[in-house]
Amino acid sequence: MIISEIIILLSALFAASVLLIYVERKLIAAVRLKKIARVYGLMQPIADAFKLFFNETILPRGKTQVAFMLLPVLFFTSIVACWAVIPVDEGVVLADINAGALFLVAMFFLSICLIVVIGWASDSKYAMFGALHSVAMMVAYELSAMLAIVCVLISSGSMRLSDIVNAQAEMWYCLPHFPMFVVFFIYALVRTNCPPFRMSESGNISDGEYSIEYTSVGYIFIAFARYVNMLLMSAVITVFFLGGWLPPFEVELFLLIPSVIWFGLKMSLCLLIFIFTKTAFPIYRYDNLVQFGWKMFLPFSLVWVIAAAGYTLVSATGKF
Amino acid sequence: MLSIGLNHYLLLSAFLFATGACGVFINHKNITAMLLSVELMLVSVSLNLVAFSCFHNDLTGQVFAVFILVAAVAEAVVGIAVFIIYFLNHKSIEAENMSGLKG
Amino acid sequence: MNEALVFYVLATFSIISAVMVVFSCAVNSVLFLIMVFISVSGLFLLLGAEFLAMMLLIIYAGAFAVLLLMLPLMLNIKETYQHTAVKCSAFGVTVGLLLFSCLAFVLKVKPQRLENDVSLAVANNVKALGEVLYTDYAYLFQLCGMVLFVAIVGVIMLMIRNGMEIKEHKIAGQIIRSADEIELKQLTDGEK
Amino acid sequence: MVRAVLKNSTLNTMQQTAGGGFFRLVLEVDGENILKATPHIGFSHFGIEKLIENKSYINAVSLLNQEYALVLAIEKLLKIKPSKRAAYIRVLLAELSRIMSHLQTVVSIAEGAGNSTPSYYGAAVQEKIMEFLELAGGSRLHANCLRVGGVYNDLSYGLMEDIVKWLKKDFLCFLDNIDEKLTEDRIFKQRTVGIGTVSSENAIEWGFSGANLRASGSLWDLRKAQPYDVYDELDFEIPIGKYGDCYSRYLVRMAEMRQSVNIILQIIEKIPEDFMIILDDTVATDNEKTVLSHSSKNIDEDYNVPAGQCYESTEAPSGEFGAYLVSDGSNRAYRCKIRTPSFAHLQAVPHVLKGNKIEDINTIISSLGIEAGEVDR
Repeated sequence: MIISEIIILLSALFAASVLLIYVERKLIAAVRLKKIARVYGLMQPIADAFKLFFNETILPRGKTQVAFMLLPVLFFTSIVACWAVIPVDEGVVLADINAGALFLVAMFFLSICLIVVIGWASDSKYAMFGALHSVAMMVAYELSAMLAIVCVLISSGSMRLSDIVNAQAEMWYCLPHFPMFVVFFIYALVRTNCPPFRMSESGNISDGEYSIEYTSVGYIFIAFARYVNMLLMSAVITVFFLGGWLPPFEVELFLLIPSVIWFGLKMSLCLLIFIFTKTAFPIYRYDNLVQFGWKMFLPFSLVWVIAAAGYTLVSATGKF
Repeated sequence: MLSIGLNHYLLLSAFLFATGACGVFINHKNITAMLLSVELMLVSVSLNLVAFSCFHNDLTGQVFAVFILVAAVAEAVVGIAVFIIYFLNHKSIEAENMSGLKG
Repeated sequence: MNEALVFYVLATFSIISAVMVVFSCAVNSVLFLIMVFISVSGLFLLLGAEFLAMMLLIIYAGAFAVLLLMLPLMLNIKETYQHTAVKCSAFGVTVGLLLFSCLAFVLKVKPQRLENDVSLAVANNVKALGEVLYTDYAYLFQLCGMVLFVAIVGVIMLMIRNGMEIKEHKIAGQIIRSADEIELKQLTDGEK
Repeated sequence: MVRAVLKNSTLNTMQQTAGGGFFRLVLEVDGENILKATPHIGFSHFGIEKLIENKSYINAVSLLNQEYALVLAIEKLLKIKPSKRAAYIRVLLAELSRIMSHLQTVVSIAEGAGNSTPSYYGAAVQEKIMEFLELAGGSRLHANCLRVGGVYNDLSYGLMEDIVKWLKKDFLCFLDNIDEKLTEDRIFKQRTVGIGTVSSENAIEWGFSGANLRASGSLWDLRKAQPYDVYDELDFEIPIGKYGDCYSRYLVRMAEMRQSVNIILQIIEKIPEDFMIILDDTVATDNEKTVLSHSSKNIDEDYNVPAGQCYESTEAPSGEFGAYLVSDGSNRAYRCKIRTPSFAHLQAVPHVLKGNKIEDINTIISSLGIEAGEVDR
């Protein structure tokens, strides 16, 4: 039973990320006035996949070969594992555990740790450099993003994700917690490597992402993990701030539309913003980014957490 | 054997603790390995506490496990910072050479 | 039955990893330590301590392991001196064995009076833990915060170093600059 | 933390320059900061000077602006001057390729700052300019239209009108768009303002020229200072920057593109309606009226250049481009030395990069307009 559910989840993720790759290419090409290859550019992802499959696998020479081969799979797993607790509809979730939000956070941290290890296992100065960069950036925003989640938890009073969604029936949390919504959205941009919050693609050495040493299947896993991560972050934003599967208003017409569709619509809205930021903005420099995370976002989210907790306390007890 | 009792957890935690203690002696020249071994011992202690708390239906054990977590992290972070400073100044962090830290 | 199976798997996993932590070199031992953390957090889940399990993953495997990983990576520690002294490893193993046998012996002789099979304390572990933590142990909890705060300040103080020749930029100044600094000039005959 | 790891570790990188050439950049970094940067050149060295010395004069073909100085030098040795119309056509094509080059630099600054979208738009514009050059000279990249004593051919019918129409309608609109999206962009400013500053004195000491020198605040332009061809008949202004950082260099290039448009529009008005391209008597043939046969004659038949030496320099897009020519009276140069601006700019790279962040390398190098192919020659 559980195995069939896992298979369904995995194949849905696979289909969604293939679709995402295609749509991303189309949109970026449209923005950049690029010509699309024949058959609406459909053959290009397939050709890319073939090319990657038949690439020669290049392994580092040192002692890290086993880790090098194993890590992309682990990285992919750590991101896919998050999907286990994400409810796409009332009851449509692999495991609706009590501490769902905590589980998500744990998996976020685990994937960060894995990035460092990937940088190490690549046995190359440049991969290591890229890994340290990515990790330093993610950690700088991680804490404030976690505080944003804490705000949501305070308001909803539960760590179960489906409870959090149901608690937003009256008002989505992106309205009362708007600054935290922004903070979390930027964190999502950082995690999904979208400008203006990421390493550039511009042939610079420091962009050297952690995955530069990977070819063939290892790279496929990492690249897929990236797209699944984009899907995941948009789903997490939807669950925490955009009211999950709930329609925006309790109008008859809106209620007619299945709630899964609402979830998908909100997710694709986030994804669209992710994709368009890729083309629209220059990229902040690394040190500006990290300073921004630690010096602005962290104190601000701390203050917001205290304010949210105070408000919840006052409204619950009715006195100061 | 089929039902898992408190004893099993305690044995496991004892083993982890012993391994940690063992590691401190074996890697007595390598200060990072010593730090890792100490972390291992701390984890075994919190496993112990959590096992007790669950089998006795008392949350105090878990509360103290939280405190152990805090202490471990604070200790390790400061320790790592000291190592790095020491490395930058002395170009090595072998425990044997660290006599300079004496008063 | 299922629970026992999970326990044994996780226990074996953690034991092997723990041994490898001690007997392998720099980065590998950190990786094995992470494996120990993961398996122990699985054991915590088995015990019903959800909150601690997640915290162990978040704090140890996420934040702390990243730090530990960076240590050997950054410092380029030479690993030549490891495992050279057979004498001390023999000593270490002896100490470990002694310690383990003592602990095991204590377990053996002490009757298990306290044991009962209520493995799940409360339905919502996080909530229950929070209620205890914020009432009975509120001051201790505050103290924990203080400890962490002092650690943060201490680490930052330790790591601040200056004397580097770095070009600093004031962001406000950068943004104020406008595009009309460009002057259009004619080259006069005198300057030719 | 990061500081400790990469303490003085050396990174060995291939730095891609704006146009696609490569040079090797060995970096000594301390964490994020560059302690020392050493450019190693020679990856795209093909010995153009020796090639020129071993071929007859007419076989030296290069990019238009680079060809210009050589052509002027040979003309000076031959003591000939192109006809008015040919000179105007030369200036027009030179300004068109200046626009192309500046555009490349501007979009690669944007790309160094992390936004690669402008380069796609820039590529479309460049393609259009290359079409014009192709119509003028017959080949796209190496617009092979400058000749000693004139140009390859007269501009084809209606080409000038097309150029004017395109410049007025599309190109200025494109520049406004870039201004709107990039110049006032907050992040772009944060990536360029105050980065890679070169003071006016340093710029002169390091032998800067062209837009980089002007961005540091020095008023210098060869087109005005020692006008060649018909630049003295044209009325244009020299944009001067203030601070000498990446942003100033970017702004100066943007302003120069507008000035180039201005120049081209003037050329279109002033150009004489005289279809002949007249060579001086020394190389002229009988039938001066027919341009086509004239140029083919020219190609078939090598010409000897009187012995002597001279140095001629032009204001190429990236700076002063000079050709020093020694002739021994035969049909090939005895010695040809080419002075490229990028080579002079490259020597400033270690000084400019020092103390900056690794991520700024791309912005700085592309804002200096350094071209690996031009450095190596």
